Amino acid sequence: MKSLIYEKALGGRSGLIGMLVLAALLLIIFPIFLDTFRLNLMGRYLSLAFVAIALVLCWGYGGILSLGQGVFWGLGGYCMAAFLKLEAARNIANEAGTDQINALTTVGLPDFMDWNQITELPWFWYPFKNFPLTLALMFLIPTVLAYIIGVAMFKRRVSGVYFAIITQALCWIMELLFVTRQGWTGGINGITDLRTLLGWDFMNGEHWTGQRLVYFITVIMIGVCIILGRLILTSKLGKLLVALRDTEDRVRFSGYDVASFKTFIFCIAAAMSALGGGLFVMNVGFMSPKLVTIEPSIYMVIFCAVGGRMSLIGAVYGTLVVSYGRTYFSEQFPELWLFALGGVFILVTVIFPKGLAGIVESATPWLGKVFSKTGEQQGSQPPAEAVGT
Amino acid sequence: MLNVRELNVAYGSSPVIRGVSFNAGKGETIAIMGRNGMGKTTLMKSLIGSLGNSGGSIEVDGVELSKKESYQRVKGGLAFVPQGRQIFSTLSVEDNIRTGLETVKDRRKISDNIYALFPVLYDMRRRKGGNLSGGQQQQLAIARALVSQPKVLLLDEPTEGIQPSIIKDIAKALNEIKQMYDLTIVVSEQVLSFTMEVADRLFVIESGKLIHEDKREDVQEETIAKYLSV
Amino acid sequence: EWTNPVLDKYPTDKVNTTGLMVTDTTVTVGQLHSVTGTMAISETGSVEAERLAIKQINDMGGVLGRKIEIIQEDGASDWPTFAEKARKLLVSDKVGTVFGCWTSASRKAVLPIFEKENGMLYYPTFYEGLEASKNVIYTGQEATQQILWGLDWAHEEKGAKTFFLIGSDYIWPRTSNKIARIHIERFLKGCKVVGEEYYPLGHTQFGSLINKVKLKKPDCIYSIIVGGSNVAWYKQLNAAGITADSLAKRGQILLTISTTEDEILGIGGANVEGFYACMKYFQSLDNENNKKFVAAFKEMWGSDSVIGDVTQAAYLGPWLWKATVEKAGSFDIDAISAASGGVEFKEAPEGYVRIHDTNNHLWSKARIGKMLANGQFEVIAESPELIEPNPFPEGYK
Amino acid sequence: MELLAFISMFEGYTGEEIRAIFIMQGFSGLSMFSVFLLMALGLAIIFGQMKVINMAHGEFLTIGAYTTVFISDWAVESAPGFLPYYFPFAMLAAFGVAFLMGYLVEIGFIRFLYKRPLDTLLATWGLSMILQQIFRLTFGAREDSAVMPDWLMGSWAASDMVDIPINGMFLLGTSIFMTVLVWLLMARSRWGLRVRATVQNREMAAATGINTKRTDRMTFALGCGIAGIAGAAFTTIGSVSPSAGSLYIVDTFIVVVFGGAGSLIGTILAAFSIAQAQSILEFFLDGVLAKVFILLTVVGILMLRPQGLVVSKIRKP
Amino acid sequence: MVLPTDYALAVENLTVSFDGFKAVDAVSLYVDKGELRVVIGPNGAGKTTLLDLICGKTRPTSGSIQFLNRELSSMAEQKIVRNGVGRKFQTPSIYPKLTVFENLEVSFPKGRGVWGSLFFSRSEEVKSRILEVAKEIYLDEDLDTEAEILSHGQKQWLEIGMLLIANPQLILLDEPVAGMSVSERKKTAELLRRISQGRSVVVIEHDMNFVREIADKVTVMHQGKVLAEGSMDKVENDEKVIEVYLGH
Ligand SMILES: Nc1ncnc2c1ncn2[C@@H]1O[C@H](COP(=O)(O)OP(=O)(O)OP(=O)(O)O)[C@@H](O)[C@H]1O
Ligand SMILES: Nc1ncnc2c1ncn2[C@@H]1O[C@H](COP(=O)(O)OP(=O)(O)OP(=O)(O)O)[C@@H](O)[C@H]1O
Ligand SMILES: NC(N)=O
Ligand SMILES: [Mg+2]
Ligand SMILES: [Mg+2]
Repeated sequence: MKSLIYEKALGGRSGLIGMLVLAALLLIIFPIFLDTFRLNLMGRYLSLAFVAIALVLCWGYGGILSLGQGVFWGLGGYCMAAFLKLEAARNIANEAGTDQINALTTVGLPDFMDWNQITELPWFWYPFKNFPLTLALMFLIPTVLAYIIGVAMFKRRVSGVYFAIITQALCWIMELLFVTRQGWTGGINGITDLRTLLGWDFMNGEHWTGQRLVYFITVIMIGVCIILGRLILTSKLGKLLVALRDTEDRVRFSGYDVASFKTFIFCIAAAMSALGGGLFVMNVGFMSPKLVTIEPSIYMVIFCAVGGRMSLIGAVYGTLVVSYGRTYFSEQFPELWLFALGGVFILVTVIFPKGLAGIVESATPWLGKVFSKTGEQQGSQPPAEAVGT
Repeated sequence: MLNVRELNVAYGSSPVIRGVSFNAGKGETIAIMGRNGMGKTTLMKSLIGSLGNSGGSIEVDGVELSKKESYQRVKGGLAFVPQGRQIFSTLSVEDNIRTGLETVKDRRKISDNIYALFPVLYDMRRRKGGNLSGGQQQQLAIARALVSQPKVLLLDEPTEGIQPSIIKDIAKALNEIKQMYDLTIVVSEQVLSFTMEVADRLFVIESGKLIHEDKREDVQEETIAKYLSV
Repeated sequence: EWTNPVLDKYPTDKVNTTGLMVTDTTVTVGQLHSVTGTMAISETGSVEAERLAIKQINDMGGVLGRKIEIIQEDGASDWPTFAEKARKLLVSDKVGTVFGCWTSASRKAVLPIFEKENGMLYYPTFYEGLEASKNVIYTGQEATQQILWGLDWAHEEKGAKTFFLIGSDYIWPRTSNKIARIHIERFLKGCKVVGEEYYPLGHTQFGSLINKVKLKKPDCIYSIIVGGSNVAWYKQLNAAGITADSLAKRGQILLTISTTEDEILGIGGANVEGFYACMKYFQSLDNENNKKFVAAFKEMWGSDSVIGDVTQAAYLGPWLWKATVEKAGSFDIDAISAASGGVEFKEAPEGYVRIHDTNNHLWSKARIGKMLANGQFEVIAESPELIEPNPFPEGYK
Repeated sequence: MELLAFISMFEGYTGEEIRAIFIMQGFSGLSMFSVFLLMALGLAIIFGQMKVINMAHGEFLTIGAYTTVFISDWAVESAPGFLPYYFPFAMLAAFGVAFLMGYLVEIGFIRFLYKRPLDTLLATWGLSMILQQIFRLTFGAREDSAVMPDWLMGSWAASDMVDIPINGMFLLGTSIFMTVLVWLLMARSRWGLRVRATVQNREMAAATGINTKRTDRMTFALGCGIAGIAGAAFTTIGSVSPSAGSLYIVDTFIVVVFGGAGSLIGTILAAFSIAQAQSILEFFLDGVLAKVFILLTVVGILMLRPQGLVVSKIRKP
Repeated sequence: MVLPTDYALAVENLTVSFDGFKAVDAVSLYVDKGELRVVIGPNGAGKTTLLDLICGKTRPTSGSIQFLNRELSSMAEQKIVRNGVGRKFQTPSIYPKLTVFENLEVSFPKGRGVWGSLFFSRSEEVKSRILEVAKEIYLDEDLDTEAEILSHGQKQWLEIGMLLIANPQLILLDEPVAGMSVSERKKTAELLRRISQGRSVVVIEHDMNFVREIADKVTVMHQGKVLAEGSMDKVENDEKVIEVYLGH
């Protein structure tokens, strides 16, 4: 039992230290030194880190590069947003003092439906009136979608670049649907103006009970995902993932149903991403289809790559560094920040294919272990040197 | 014709070829014998330039090639039949052979000699290289090397996975080619019987060093067997 | 070293009771537009116009004796980024006001933040209405101000009876077309809509749409295509043989409310010559205010630059804010919000504008321009009076 | 539901009108096909052959378009007499500039990534950001477009109802010409043989005497150059802005993957079927639903045929 | 309808064609329980393809493959494995990044489902079985070595061990001694003789000395068909076999 928790979940001594360092940073240093605005920004970034962690599992270890991970993230976010929007609509209906509102909106209907001449709540919105059901759907919808995609693709042995491009196409389909079915989804505006959850004013920036609490919940959930990831990776399933990434046929001829393993890890990744999406909505108070488009999905892969695609903890740092870098550079050098960011991507892939985790590892082997320990050997990324002589 | 001096090759920090020197005259066939993992392939690859060498020299016909890229070495007269054949699997048999024509003037025409030597390739010339069986691919690989009209032909375990009769054919073909073109051949092998048919001289490689040399006439089965067994 | 000439009259602790970034000599404002991404095309003009206005105000001595300083943020055509930057401007930078946004989507994303943090936004774009926040001054037209008068013109002056409504697929074109459809079907005698189509922002393949238009032969092609898509749309129309001349032969016209001088710069005047647009402002407006404005704009941003409707509306923002602050004698948001009603700007390039007493939109005129080969408009009609803004129009629901 | 819409579409039209519409829709499908094909040709080489997932492919297209705009602007200002003839030169220049840029990029970092194809996606994404920003700083964020010579404008009235756009025919011509050229180059030339051998096994190709580094560089650059030509051709139907290329990139990848990477015939088939389906569906559904429908179909077919429409059957070792 | 038989493997009338080319053409082959069968034949005769068909990597055009009276020809690969068929590929196919121990552990026939593998634990039973197999394949000293750095011969053995640990009833080996040295060949022959006790083994080989050492019975294939079958002596002296395969 002790070994289960200590060795597997926490990754032994070095893994534990890595977790503690991260926890200290996120739970102590950030909250003390950052103002609410910056802390909230971190919360927002962290809600993307869920996807990066998910990508470590399915891409770094499973070799499944999904360029549509934002879809799952987005579905999670939309589920949460749907619930919050209905609550917001009820609030407005309750508070409705002005004649204007009464005269011009349908009571209890989300505002954007009203703008789109929808007069009655569509049937598939009904489940989102109920919070537990919403939470369940937030995980279920993306996971079931991932399951369908997984079964369909992995059984047919679609892999590598093909899988990547197909998931990208799916991402596009999703974007088109979300953007154009405006009456149902808020279209390109997204679902905005979300403030309370079951009466809890989570957008409140002043008090510990508002945005800061959301931040802490986000951090705790990150921890849960990392531990879950470690448990998976240290199990036999984790080893099989690495094995099938490198030599898929051998795994199949050892009697394993490769497709079901891939589907499993893809579903786990989808569920984790969805959690991130839900928390994102809590951090920012709205959901936007811009985040379900192709570009953010690629960013998510980049977070993962920068952090080190084989490192769960690295994924968190990768997300924070790139996102913060993006914000910082765009504030400081609005003209030049894209050069910096683009340059970093090229540099990381060409010179540091193992990402931050790899850099730390090679700089200080001991620290590197702390940083990237997942109970699994470091991956088989070929070295970056030039081909041939 | 081929003159190798103090060749050193390493993977990262671990040396695999350590100070190998030998020469092979015009029209001579030499064999490098050795067990698995002793460095035969590494030696061959560094001769053709797929692997960089960290010291030493490789001269073909008096021209120093050890600092040149692969393709320049081919122009300098080397040709290579790799272990595992390395056929271009999506190219047709014909196109596979044609890749070897880089060094010659007419880059379209495949000489009839080649097909005479390997008739099966003619029958299969439109088929994709990847769909050939192992033995067929081996013949294709040799053909691909020969069409470049090399001065020195390097063969890495050409009998691996080949049926007995074709091993005999290959031995015959090599001897013919040698006669025909006055070709220098370096062949790495584990199978003694084949080696004895083609080689004029034998070397034994162990842990990256040439530790033994014999003329064919002087070879004693026991000595070689000693080196070749574990 | 700048000293504030009116500091005695307006001491900082009086004009700023809520901790905004106002000092004895400066007031900091935010500018929040996309300078990267797909919307940069349209928003660049707004950035430039606001900068020009601020420079001119500073040259005149600033606001309440304080020089305006700018913190500019890039919304990067990404609504979540807009929200993030809006919050930064309000919470971290505590700016006095923000000039910004272009698309309705970006406005919707920042609106809750402006309301929550009690900030002020001057929003320059023609938009769909259905909104009247005390934290936003809408310096562009809402739907009724742009649409109704234009349709009436098409019907009465050009005899249009059948209309084909076309738009980019988001809330502004959709809402505008909704209002247009209701107006056509309810208020214009014997008129009807023969088609309604939407394409995603950035769409570039209009072959099928053009064929549908050809088939339906509407008297009026009513276009609300936004941003970069415009270029493909007009070029392909042209290539398919639909030009103003060919339309005129059959008694048809093309009327748009989304194509300004900015877009024509990209399309090329030759491709659009003879089509009509309904706006409140054209660069070619012949009045003294506008001549000065155009000259100043070109001096600051180059003689090649053009000015579209939204660009002009953006120019109004800083001036209206200055007037309101001076009227209120305070930078406080609540004071500004309370004082906004009735604030006028007589030097407006479009002629004259005034903030509505209750709904924070502007009274302004509507005009029809005919596109010329040189990328400018010839103004051929103008509403006689200022049109009252009515963001929640009765009878159009 | 949609079926109903489908049928009701035809209400109130004469047979002649409907025939004319089908012809025009067919042609608009053809010009979409040309667009797809031109875009996909370069990528079929870079991605289909070299396996480099070049997310910056769209930006090379943009380079070509800006080159054309630049030359057109120059002609307008300095050599109006040249205006009717400039376009072919602009296409050549577009090829040249994009080729050169591709050449440099290959030397810069692509060459380090041949063994890690998925990683090329990330690096080229970075490249695309950088290129877009360069465009933005050089040409401004606004849309630009080239002035078209008169012979490229207007349409040919095949009948009273049917107008065939001239720029559409020009596009079609260009894309057919380029396709034949690429096919000859890849399948018939010595150079093509080098490319095919190199991309399959660099080490072995070098050992047969092929200068693989040069081949790689030239191949990548050629793919980029073709994207440049596509960019030039597009100025006839659309405009260029810094982010214009990103509009096309996903479509292009889907065409190449759907056709079966590595197969030129497949690419042509894919471009044709996607374009025609899109064009026909678009007429009856709205454009977005048509797109969604087609993407879903493509994804569905790819699941049944994971290697794309045209597969070259090679057994795995 | 195929009737039940006593054979471990009964291949009947098996045909596969690639675009019209019949790589395996109406082959019938019966292997007894406990038999070690060697398949020889010219390059391109269809030997590897035959193994591909049996283990499900390639699907037959027609014909049947009965293994212990179960039809394999439409079974998923992993099902075939779970039914007791192990396949070794021509080039060693192991997990290079895992240690010898882990290679064997991953091949252990428990925890093959998703959930099973998630909760699989390294019990004493597992450990002792791994040790047992490692001894058999001469790798008990190298349990902690990363498979990547094993010698070629050892990799081949490891792959055989990965099959053994699942205790299959039929083992298919494609050229197991290719690239091995003389002494490694000897040890492999021993190993094969040992493991064929109580199970059936089908081996493809070109090394006649090796074949002579291990074969119970030899099948010769040629151009997709069975050319001859019988004891090594009989086959070796068959004029047709000499003609197409052994050479004069
Ligand atoms: N890419 C590599 N990286 C590190 N070490 C290697 C690499 N390739 C080979 N080696 C090592 O170099 C040594 C020599 O290998 P080489 O392939 O040259 O042997 P060989 O004599 O050709 O063996 P075989 O008969 O199996 O072909 C071996 O110990 C091998 O493990
Ligand atoms: N997928 C395929 N498409 C076309 N032809 C194929 C395919 N697979 C195999 N072949 C052909 O089938 C024949 C049999 O091949 P196979 O690999 O089974 O031979 P083999 O007996 O194993 O030969 P070797 O001893 O050389 O390994 C060969 O001629 C080969 O070219
Ligand atoms: N408000 C607009 N035009 O988006
Ligand atoms: Mg070797
Ligand atoms: Mg075989």
